[in-house]
Amino acid sequence: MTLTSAVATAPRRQSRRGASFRDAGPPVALVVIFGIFAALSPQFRSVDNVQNIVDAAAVLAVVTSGITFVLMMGSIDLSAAGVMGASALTVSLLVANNRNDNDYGLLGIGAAVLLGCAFGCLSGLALVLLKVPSFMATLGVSAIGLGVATLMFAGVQPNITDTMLESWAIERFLGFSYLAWIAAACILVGWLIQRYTRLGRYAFAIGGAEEVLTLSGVRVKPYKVAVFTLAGAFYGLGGVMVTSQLGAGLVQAGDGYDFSAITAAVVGGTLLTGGRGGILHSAVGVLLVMVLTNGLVQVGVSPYWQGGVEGLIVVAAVAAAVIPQRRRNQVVK
Amino acid sequence: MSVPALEVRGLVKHYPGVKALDGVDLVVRPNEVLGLAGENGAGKSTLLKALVGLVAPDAGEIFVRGEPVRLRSVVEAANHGIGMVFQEQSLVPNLTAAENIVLGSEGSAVRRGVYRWDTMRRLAQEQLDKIGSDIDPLARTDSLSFAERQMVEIAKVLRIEERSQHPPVIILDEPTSVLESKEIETLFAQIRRLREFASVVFVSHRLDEVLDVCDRVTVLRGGQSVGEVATAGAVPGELHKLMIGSTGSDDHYHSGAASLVAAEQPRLSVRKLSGRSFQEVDLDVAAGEIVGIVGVHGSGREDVCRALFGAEPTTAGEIRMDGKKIDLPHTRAACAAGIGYVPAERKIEGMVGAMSVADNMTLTKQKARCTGPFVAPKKQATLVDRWIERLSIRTPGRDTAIGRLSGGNQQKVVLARWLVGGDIKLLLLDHPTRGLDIGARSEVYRLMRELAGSGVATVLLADSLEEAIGMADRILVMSDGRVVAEVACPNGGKPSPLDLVKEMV
Amino acid sequence: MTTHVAAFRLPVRITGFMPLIALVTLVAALTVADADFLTQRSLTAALRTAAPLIVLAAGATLVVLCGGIDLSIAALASLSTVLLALWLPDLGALATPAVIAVAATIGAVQGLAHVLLRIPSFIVTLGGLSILSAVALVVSGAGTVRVVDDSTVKWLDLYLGGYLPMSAVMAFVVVAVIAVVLTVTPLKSWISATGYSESAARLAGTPVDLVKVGAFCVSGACAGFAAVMLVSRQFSGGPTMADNLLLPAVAAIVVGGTAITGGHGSVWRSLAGALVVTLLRVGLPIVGVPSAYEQILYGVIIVVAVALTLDGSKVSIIK
Amino acid sequence: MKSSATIISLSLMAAVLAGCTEEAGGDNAAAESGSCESADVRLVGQVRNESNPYEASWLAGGDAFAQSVGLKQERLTYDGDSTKQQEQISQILAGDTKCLVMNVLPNGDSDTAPIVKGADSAGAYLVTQWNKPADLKPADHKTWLSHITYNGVESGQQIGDALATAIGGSGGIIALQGVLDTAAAKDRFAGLEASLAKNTGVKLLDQQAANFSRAEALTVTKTLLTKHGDNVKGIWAANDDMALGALEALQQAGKAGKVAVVGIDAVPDAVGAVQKGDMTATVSSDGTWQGGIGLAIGYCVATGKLKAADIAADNRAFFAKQFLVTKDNAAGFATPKTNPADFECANVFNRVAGPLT
Repeated sequence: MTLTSAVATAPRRQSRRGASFRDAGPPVALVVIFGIFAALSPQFRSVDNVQNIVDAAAVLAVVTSGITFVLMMGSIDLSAAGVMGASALTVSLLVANNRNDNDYGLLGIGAAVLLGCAFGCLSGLALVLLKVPSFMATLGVSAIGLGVATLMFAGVQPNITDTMLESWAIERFLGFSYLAWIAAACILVGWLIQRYTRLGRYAFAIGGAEEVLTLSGVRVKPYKVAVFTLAGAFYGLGGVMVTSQLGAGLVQAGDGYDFSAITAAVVGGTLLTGGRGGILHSAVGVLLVMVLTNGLVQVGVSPYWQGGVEGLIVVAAVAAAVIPQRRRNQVVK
Repeated sequence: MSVPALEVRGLVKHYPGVKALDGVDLVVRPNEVLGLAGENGAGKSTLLKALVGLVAPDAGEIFVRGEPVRLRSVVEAANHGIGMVFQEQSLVPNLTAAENIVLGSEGSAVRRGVYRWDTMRRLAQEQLDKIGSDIDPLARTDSLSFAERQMVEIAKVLRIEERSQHPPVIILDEPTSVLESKEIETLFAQIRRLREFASVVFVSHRLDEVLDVCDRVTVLRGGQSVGEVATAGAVPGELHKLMIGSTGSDDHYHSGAASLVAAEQPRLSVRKLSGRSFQEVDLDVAAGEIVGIVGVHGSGREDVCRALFGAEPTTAGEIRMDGKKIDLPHTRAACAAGIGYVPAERKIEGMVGAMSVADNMTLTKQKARCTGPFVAPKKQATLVDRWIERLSIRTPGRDTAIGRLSGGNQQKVVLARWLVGGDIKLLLLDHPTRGLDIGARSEVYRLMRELAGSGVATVLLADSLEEAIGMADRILVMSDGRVVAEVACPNGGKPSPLDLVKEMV
Repeated sequence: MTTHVAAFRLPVRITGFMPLIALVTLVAALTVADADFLTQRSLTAALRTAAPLIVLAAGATLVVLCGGIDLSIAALASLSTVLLALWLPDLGALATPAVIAVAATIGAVQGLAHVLLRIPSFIVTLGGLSILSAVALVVSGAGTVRVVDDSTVKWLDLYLGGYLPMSAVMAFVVVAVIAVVLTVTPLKSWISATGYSESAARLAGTPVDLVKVGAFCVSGACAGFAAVMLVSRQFSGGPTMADNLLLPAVAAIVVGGTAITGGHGSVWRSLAGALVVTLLRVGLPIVGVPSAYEQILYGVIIVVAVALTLDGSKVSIIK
Repeated sequence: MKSSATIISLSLMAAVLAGCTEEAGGDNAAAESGSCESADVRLVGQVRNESNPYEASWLAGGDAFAQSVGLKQERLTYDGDSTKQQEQISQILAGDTKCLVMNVLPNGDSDTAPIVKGADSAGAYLVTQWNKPADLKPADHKTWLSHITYNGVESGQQIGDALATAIGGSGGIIALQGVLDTAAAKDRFAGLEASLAKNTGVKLLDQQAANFSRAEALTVTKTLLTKHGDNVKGIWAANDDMALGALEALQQAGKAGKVAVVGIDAVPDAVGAVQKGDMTATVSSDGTWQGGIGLAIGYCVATGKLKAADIAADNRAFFAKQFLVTKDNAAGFATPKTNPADFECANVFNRVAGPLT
């Protein structure tokens, strides 16, 4: 399909290299929306609030980084909620906590991230071996993750007492919390992977024209599994970060992150059909979504209406971004 | 004689109900260009797939430089020095040209999974240099023109030279079917250059091209090699005879058929039509007339064609059918006005591969198979069977998925789609014979003549200048979005291709 | 029935039976786990339970067949329960058709936004989901709207012949009507063509945009009807009442074997899929699987079920 | 095509012929009060999920009671999904209902009516807690023995007052609301409004929904803290999870200890926080007791130790006692435990604080 639209509808493209006009939409939307809120509310444009937005964006940014790779392949991933729940419980039970005597520190964090990898790998294997569409495979894995998390929860909330993990959410460096810096590092790593590794480029290429890769003798399946595994690692880290924020391991740590991460990625310009967009696009999308959420509270929109207004603006933002590219015989799924 | 670069002995491949290969023999010598000719269904594509490891033969042997080999994948074939440029372009559109060139054999450009863009660029440049192309290796592939992409494909295939450490065998499957004549010339120059260090297997439906560029031609028929012709001094008719087993019709374009050109009001009349890639196009087509539009890539002729079908927006100008002004905001309006369109990208835009012949044929003119708002299965069956017979479409049945038919039969179904309603006034044919073999082409030509004879006006974007000249009554030449010349093309007074080329540049 | 419709065009294949086989296997497995499960009362209850899900999934199947997805169905159904509960006192019997009409209109509006603005259906309906939820919250005053006089919707909660839940019968009728209308009119080939290859469909003069808007419209109407079923069962409407049916509905479609990429599939498959999903949601806890393991089992079984039902030969690349 | 049309017309015909009934067929004779052997009683406890401390303690309480009478509690969880709850209930009721006792936490007000109706017609003993519409009364039903809830207005007001005291009677506060369409969220907020009317010095700066969720409360609180800055002297949260989220937000904003926080539910972490002085107050509703008491009432009636007809009208729907937990008495609430005496048939209504108003 992607090959179709690329070849059939865009035989001659103006720009040959680098960023194109198409990519400008989301950043412009970000600036415009930020400008509107800044004009409406003095609190919104305060330094504190900007810090707050960035801090609040940290977890979503990490999760979205992971999901972006999957979306670039043209697949979808709804496993974030389950994987994050499982990883949150794992890390809170492995670092110093009130449930047991474990105090593994960084090792515990590593274990939680690895668990995320394992779940991601499971999704990938279900996709390539059982040929289950990623939509369902990841939905299933999410349920499994929640089940595993509930097992570990066992009725008593594990609260963390690990000073390092707690400090992530509290300590600041150059005005931003450690979590925000971790998110920035994740985006950078994600960008490096996307730009400079075979895994990242192949993920991109799989979204562009999977059958061509096969014809060129590339074994696609391992890369698909690897991409899901990589995404799982990001979700695992996301779960750890939520635990750090909340000071406790919650089964619901990842609630809602699956859909908001997809929204953020799409708003940023990553296509659900794959082959377009990337980490930096997603980062812009995350900021856009967070600015929106925060701004609506700051200007005092009624809590009843916030969700609706947010949905409307997201649709409008995407609509505005696609208008310059509208064509008669365009395929939109 | 030296050891053949590639040799095939007694290759057999069965598919359910079909014997695609029935003991094919083939010899490719070092530094020669071998032509492979045969009608659709002769087994060409199966043979080629077997040579690059995409199809496992049931029996027979393949030798590379005298050694028997088993090719189980594209990678294994490449390691033995066999590479293929596929009929449908096999490039990843959203990667750079360089990545496409090294795809699957990145070598030193990727170390431990990490890209080294400089090395990659250098490796790609080396390949592009081999064919003397000046494409920027870091350009995104979807920003390149079609011909440029073809060059990238060839550069990509040439990578196997480094991989196998031997002179490669390059298979070109229908490389010219979508190229304009100038681009074809460039390609032929590249093929001759390739011969210096490689062997080439060249497959094309255009026999003149085969004779032009090849040293030797092997002809396949019914899954067997039925003859070998040295090209020096050979004529297309001879090859054609071998291919179909008898002398082909001399009058390929059926030009004897009467074309009736009514003088009065033109059926289609276009004035000062402008759009994204064309300006102020004037065009008249009378009932029964076939008007060819020629022009290089970027001349805007495809977009004019799509605009006439409502699939491309226009900014100014008017379109009249039988004198009545019509608006074409979408393709529905065009269909309702009696306009039909056969797109160039048949597999993507022309048909729905997973749906049946019957469904594809009746997709547009639903009324033809319905009673009131309901589909009448009997009516549909009669209708579809009638057209299958009338166009001699070879299909196991009307319920077979169209994707399983050969290209020529697919195209006939696509054409039939516009005919079943019986209300077609104007046909827009965008490369209607692309990828078809001689036999199928000839049938499509006959059909076009027949339709013209019954009063249908036709706009033809031909596959080649020869085709345009052979089929059209009049030819418009487009360049940079404008009509720059009009050449009369009556029977008995046909212009030569050279006359047209002069106008195109 | 599945094979009957399929036989209209395709050779009968084992894959056509797969959703049914999965269903039977699941019932058998649940019976083995708890012999009490296979009783008439228990199966009747399961059918009644499945009815709204069947209707929701059947409507959304059309959108999926066109190659899109409708994530707003559950939120739209929630809103519809609120509207129905609010309108019943004034409109009486007319409230039901009114709600279905409004839901169909909302569906159509989303379809229009999708085709006119060229926004992916995923995004349009995700936005629709939040907007509709907000509207439902405001309209209901963020609370449950009780239905005091449910006489006009009560018929849906009755039992035919004492055994067959009326809601399940109606769900079956909805599926049958959709399936029959599609099969006997050109709609089926239009929808398939749109789903398999939108550009080819468009260049064949298929009214692609109309078909898509129509699919969203039917999807909305089905959401409205599912809402009527929920109200008749719950005696009230609530702004979040049906929200949790979204993922089960999508799961039902996919478990039924309809390709999420469009083109291949049918509403009959979704009917079987909805029954499988319902049995999983209800059956596992009833036969005594603990909560945590229930989720794990649900995840595993649903993945396996999809692996079994999806006809790989119809879809070349699985994303 | 033809055959499907046939099937449809046949089924419609069958409908006309057979006529409709309100209930599914099969035997569902309502159990006579008190006819069950202790060993035949089937105990079912249903809550939203096992993954939060409050509801986990509820199920634990149910288990404790079941064990005390030599039975096992069937645990059901529905993930906060109303439809799933109904599905489970109707499936349970489709089984053997003769000596069935259910202690149910309806997901929302709207979910109670169908549960009651189902239990009524199947003759299963039912106790519901927290959510029910005001005009639906257990006294009008035979086997719906009791509805237990807590006075949300009262608890909302209690912690509102505690908060006012903690900030010295004047200053700005922010409120974190629960899921907007639940009675608990509304009542508690009404309680806060009552408290505000009394404590005129306290000003409500802002109120946002955080859906009873710790994570959402964290984000919302951070945003509100930047919006109102140092004007925020106190945070009123409609439950403890949100209060704990607010505590984290304060810590991350470097304001830990400077802003008073109150919540409701007395989950262990919150009680701990009250003990440490991080939180000002919470209200105990004793989930463990709730999990046991519903089953106990049903068990007593099912085994004939208590007659449904004998239950006082005021005990058919009542507010249970709740306790304001402050630093002074927090130690007593630190570890939830059941007192078997509470569940003896003579004592099951000991914690009635008053009839439902």
